[in-house]
Amino acid sequence: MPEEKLYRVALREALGEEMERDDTVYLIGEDIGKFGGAYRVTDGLLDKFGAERVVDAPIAEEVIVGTAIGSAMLGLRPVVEMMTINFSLVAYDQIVNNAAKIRYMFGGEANVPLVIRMPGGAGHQLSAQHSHSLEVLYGLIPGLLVVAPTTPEDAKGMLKSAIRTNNPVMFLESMSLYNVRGMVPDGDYTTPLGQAAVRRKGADLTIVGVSRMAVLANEAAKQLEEEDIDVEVIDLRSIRPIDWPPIVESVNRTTRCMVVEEGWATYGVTAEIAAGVQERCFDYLDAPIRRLGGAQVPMPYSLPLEKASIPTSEDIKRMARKVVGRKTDA
Amino acid sequence: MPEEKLYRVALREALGEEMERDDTVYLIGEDIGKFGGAYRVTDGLLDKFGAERVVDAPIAEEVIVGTAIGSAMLGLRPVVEMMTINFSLVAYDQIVNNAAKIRYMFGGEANVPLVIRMPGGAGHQLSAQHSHSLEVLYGLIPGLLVVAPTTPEDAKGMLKSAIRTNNPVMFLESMSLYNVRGMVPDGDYTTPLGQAAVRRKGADLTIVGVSRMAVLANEAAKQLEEEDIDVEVIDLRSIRPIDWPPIVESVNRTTRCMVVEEGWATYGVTAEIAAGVQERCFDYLDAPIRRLGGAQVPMPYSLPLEKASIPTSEDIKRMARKVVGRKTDA
Amino acid sequence: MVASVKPPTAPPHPTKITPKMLELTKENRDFLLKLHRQMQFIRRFEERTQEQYTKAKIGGYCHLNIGEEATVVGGILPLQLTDYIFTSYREHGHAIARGIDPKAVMAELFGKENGTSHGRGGSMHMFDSDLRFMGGYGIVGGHLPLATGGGWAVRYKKEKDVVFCMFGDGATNIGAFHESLNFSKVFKLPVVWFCVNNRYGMGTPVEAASAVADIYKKACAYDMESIQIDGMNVREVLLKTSEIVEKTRADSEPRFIEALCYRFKGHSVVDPDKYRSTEDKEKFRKADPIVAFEHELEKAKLADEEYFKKVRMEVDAEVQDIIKYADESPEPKVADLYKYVYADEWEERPELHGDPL
Amino acid sequence: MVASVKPPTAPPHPTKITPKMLELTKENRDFLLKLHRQMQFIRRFEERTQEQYTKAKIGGYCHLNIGEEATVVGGILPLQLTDYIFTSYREHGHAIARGIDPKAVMAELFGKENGTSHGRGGSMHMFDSDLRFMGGYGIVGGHLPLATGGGWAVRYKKEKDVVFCMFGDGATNIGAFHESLNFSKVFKLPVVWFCVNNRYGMGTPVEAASAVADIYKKACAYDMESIQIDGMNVREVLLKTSEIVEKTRADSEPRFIEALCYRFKGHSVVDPDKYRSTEDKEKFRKADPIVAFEHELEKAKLADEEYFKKVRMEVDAEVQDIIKYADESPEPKVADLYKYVYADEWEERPELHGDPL
Ligand SMILES: Cc1ncc(C[n+]2csc(CCOP(=O)(O)OP(=O)(O)O)c2C)c(N)n1
Ligand SMILES: Cc1ncc(C[n+]2csc(CCOP(=O)(O)OP(=O)(O)O)c2C)c(N)n1
Ligand SMILES: [Mg+2]
Ligand SMILES: [Mg+2]
Repeated sequence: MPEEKLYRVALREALGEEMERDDTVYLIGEDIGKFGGAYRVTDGLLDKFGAERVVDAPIAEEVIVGTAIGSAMLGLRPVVEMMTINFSLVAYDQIVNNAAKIRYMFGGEANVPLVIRMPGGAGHQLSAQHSHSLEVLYGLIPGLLVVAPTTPEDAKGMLKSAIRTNNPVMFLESMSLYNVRGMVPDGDYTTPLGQAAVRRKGADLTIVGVSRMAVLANEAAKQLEEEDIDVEVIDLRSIRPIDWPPIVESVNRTTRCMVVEEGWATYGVTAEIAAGVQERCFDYLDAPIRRLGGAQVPMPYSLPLEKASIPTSEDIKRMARKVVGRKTDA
Repeated sequence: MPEEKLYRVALREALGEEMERDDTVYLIGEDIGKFGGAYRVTDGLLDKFGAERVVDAPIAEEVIVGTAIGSAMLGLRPVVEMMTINFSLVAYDQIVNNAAKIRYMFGGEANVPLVIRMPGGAGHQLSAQHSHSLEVLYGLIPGLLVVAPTTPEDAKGMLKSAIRTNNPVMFLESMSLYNVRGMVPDGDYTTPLGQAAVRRKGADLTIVGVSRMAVLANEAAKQLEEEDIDVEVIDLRSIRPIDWPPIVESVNRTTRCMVVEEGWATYGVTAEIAAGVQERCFDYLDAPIRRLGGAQVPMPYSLPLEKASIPTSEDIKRMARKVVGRKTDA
Repeated sequence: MVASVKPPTAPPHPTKITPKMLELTKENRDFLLKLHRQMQFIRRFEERTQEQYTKAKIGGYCHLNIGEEATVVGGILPLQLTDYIFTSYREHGHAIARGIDPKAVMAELFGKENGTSHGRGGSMHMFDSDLRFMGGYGIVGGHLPLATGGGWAVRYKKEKDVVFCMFGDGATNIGAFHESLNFSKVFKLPVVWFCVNNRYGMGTPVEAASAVADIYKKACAYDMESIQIDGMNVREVLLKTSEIVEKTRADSEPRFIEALCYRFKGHSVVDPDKYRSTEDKEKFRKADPIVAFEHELEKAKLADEEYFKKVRMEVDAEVQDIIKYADESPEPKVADLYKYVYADEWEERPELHGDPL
Repeated sequence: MVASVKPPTAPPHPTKITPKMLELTKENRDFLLKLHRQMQFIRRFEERTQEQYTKAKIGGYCHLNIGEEATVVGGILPLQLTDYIFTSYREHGHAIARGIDPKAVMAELFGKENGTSHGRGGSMHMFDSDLRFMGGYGIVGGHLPLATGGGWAVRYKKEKDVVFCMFGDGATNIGAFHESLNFSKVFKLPVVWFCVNNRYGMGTPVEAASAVADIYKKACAYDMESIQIDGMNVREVLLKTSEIVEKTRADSEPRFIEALCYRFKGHSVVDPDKYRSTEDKEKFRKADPIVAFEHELEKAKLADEEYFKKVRMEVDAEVQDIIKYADESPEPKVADLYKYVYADEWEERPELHGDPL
């Protein structure tokens, strides 16, 4: 029977079930075993699967990722946990120059079936070196698949798909979603990668949300209903590739679009969405596509400053009103 | 008297003159001294300034960049040469998490006057790990200034400005421009950072070019003249910040815009330009803004494949015709 | 740095620590008791920091120095005020030992405008350029290259300062460690690498992460002088560190120190700390660096339990005041959100803020 | 891999190299002459590669093995065909010694569809999964973590293969080296780290870049068995490497080998090589590993100048054919530009191509 579960539990189930199904699947990361994982996603898996398959690695992101890639080339299916996406920058060369390119530069003679899971996002006063989103760093790279699930159901189903594909997948979680609850189907199921999800139908405006901002956009949409603004919300879910058809269909119908991400909008994910939508929906658009992102600062520690740096559902509503031409507030 | 000089020589002059002017300026990188630099930009400077100021470092990009940052915090003005932008991924954490953030996360109590010079781009059959452009990786990051000069004059003048500012500057050169000649003013001059350059006035279409693609766009524009298409060419020059006023002024006049980069267009620099132009010029636009970028593949070695991966002036012309509605070719 | 007054708890920075100064004699009483007081102050500061975290006055990740006070005070005190310090996120005590006003440290923890980093950095990013406290950093190992650069600048300017770089045992497994040690040796940089081996990196014991469990041995790959010291003994840390620092000042050769200690609390204040055995914890608790030093002082009749009690009360009162000060301090203004991202004229360029149109 | 035939020049892969097999005796003549022929073949292959580069038949960066043949043949031959090799961009000889058809190697250099990597990789990125030749890589040090992963997979699958990882002296200064060696030791991975110390990383001599000039000493930081060998002596390389490889196969402990040699040509074919003294070059030229081996063979009366001449002519003819083959081979089709970026159903997804609308 489908059950309400935490996002982090849904992830844990996906990992456990895939490890049971396929003994080439193993987990590697810092403090994912004895410590239980910095965000407790892997809690309990060490006891169940042993230290060979739940590997507590030294603090050495390059060799963690490299080990995963190398072992994937030899037929294993590693799932890496980076403690946060911020630390993945230490391993960025391995991800971009090796994981993403190996298949191509060896003319298709090698595969890299690899998943790198990592939480991103702000809101916990972790300041400049621990709080960023950075999805676009991976979205840019040919050879990678990049997803950002926002519901427990997707978290589980997409993680399973990620583990099963023969491509390297960047699996972007959000720190702020780990404690979110949602229905999770029973038994073994997968959710396809590469697909956006229409979370809410609407006629006046299409909001495309990236990662947690899709959740906020949904909240904002509910509230905007009271103001007679009927918003369609699309959860991007897949950052590479972008699933254009539902977005285009929606914008052509609503004639207005805005895009929201938690990270920096300039050169962010929202830039590509806005650029792509205007290319595809030009003749239908009644207003410029607007983008909302986090403040373009290294994340400050101070609570009021941090709050001011992250888009809120109020910010979304404010911009939405503007895009549909309501002047309800300044 | 102004003189014709190679782009690489203009860079060399800027380095030499700044080192003479200010003895806190020093150079550090791999094989920039005895070897003369992988692309011979620093050739001769070791003899002139000695090994203290032209530092041949071990192959260890993280500590090269970190050394530069740390010494900048203590008052020096390091100019780093990364042999190519591809290797800068090994030092990406240092650049993003330290160079760009230190000032902010310490509340303005530290400065990082640092320049990192690095060539990018393809066209030399260097294949997947040595050929990419990747400007957007730095354009995204608050705290950095990012420039990409395309003429010898700009190369010299902007490098001087980069060395003199108290901010970290990513100075993106193009391998394919090192041998380009152009007039270079006499004596000490600087070219401001943060400014685009209108390379050619035109009435029918605005092409914004990134790095070497601005040069190609100019060539294409000359040829399009014969087809009675009057193109305005803007050399972006500054990737962060983007100099919007000349772009907006131009597009509002021409009502059509396309953007070209050598790197991957999806999530590329051109995405931000296109997104930003439609936001700013929506009511003036007569056609969707089109983007042209390199093929979304890890760069192949094979000559015909590599050629097919890099935008040419033919490609630019083809797209330009489309944007202005000429059907001269399929 | 905006700290208003120099800290009352900062011990004098003697020109040079000598073995004589550390003998348990009457003459040295003042100095020794100052050491003790400093450790006790840091201990209390950290205990109250934990408490304030629980009260949600402090947020983010918050890593305490409790149990490591001998490495903190013993490591930093031998430095001259002209020397430079680069350290990690576990640095409240380091900042205080360096002489940064503890009020500014607490204000930073509270995210206030008059904190060491104007509330932008928080627990992990204390800074003071006057005191050459070049920052706490959050990427493990990521500050070692910066310390290398500090050493580079000192050598470049032909000065006689030493750069002191503090990091944990876990940090010695990351690439930046290797690059930094090698670089510092190749170019003869005056850097003292000071590894606080508290035997764990989060939940991972040192021997599970490092091929050699005696961290000081890693310096062999760089042909670098290296010692292992008892990081629970403040006098030993002080003396050995001073020797190494002065050698490095004299010949501009990098050196390595491993100080063995134990963190008494979890990795950060939210860590339930289930991965260490009770026996282990007990064992090290018994070697508490403050208690051990108190025993020494007592045995040498330089102080007694009553005195120690008085000190505890005094520092408690001081920390109370500090918390009050931090609590009453002003928050940064939201209007200043973009301040400090860029230097000079770039600070005010609106196109660098990227506000939505 | 598309190589049509197994190379005529590939020597047999004996089950295990013994000291006896390498004695300069009649019995061993066949084997010894095959070693010689292999080195000579690689030398000629590389000389002609350089020439083809000059003729613009080959592009990109092109790094030759000339002068390093004893490390190439001596390093790779002791491996079983089930062992795995990860190496750097200077790997044409490595590929050939492993038994990849030299035609496929040259075709790759020519960027042809029937090259080892279907023309996508070029000089720096040869690959052959059948022969477990896991690639040449272009980021210095970047393949060491991959080799670690190879070792991980072997251990995970409880197999008895060895992973052999080749890299230069310059690569030992980068962080990935440190992380990989440490990781391999902590987890007891069956990896043999084989450093080809040709005394330069581009224009930088080893002692200007590494705190210890004897690279094998760096293994001390990982408590790893490590030896230095004469990389100009093919018999020594073969024997010592075999010993180390078999030890590692037996106990799954990583080990380290430093092979001292010299590259006779510039860093890549376009390097004018002005940074090395003529004396140095002369000195090492005199120790040419092929000439040295010929002297040994001659002294032992196992071959004479006439034989060597014949070999030179034969391999020259072979390489001629190979060039012809490569030259006549088909280019990849531009229509296949996006092939190989993604596996399985993703290969054909047009939204992953990002063509302009
Ligand atoms: C590159 C990187 N990886 C992981 C982390 C998460 N992390 C923070 S502290 C820590 C443990 C560090 O251990 P150690 O160096 O021994 O210092 P200690 O905390 O014991 O003082 C880890 C894994 C990080 N901050 N940076
Ligand atoms: C991370 C990185 N930095 C720089 C380079 C440029 N580069 C290519 S080869 C090389 C020298 C490597 O020297 P070594 O490891 O001794 O190998 P050798 O070329 O001598 O075989 C350098 C600096 C690179 N490819 N990757
Ligand atoms: Mg520790
Ligand atoms: Mg070398």
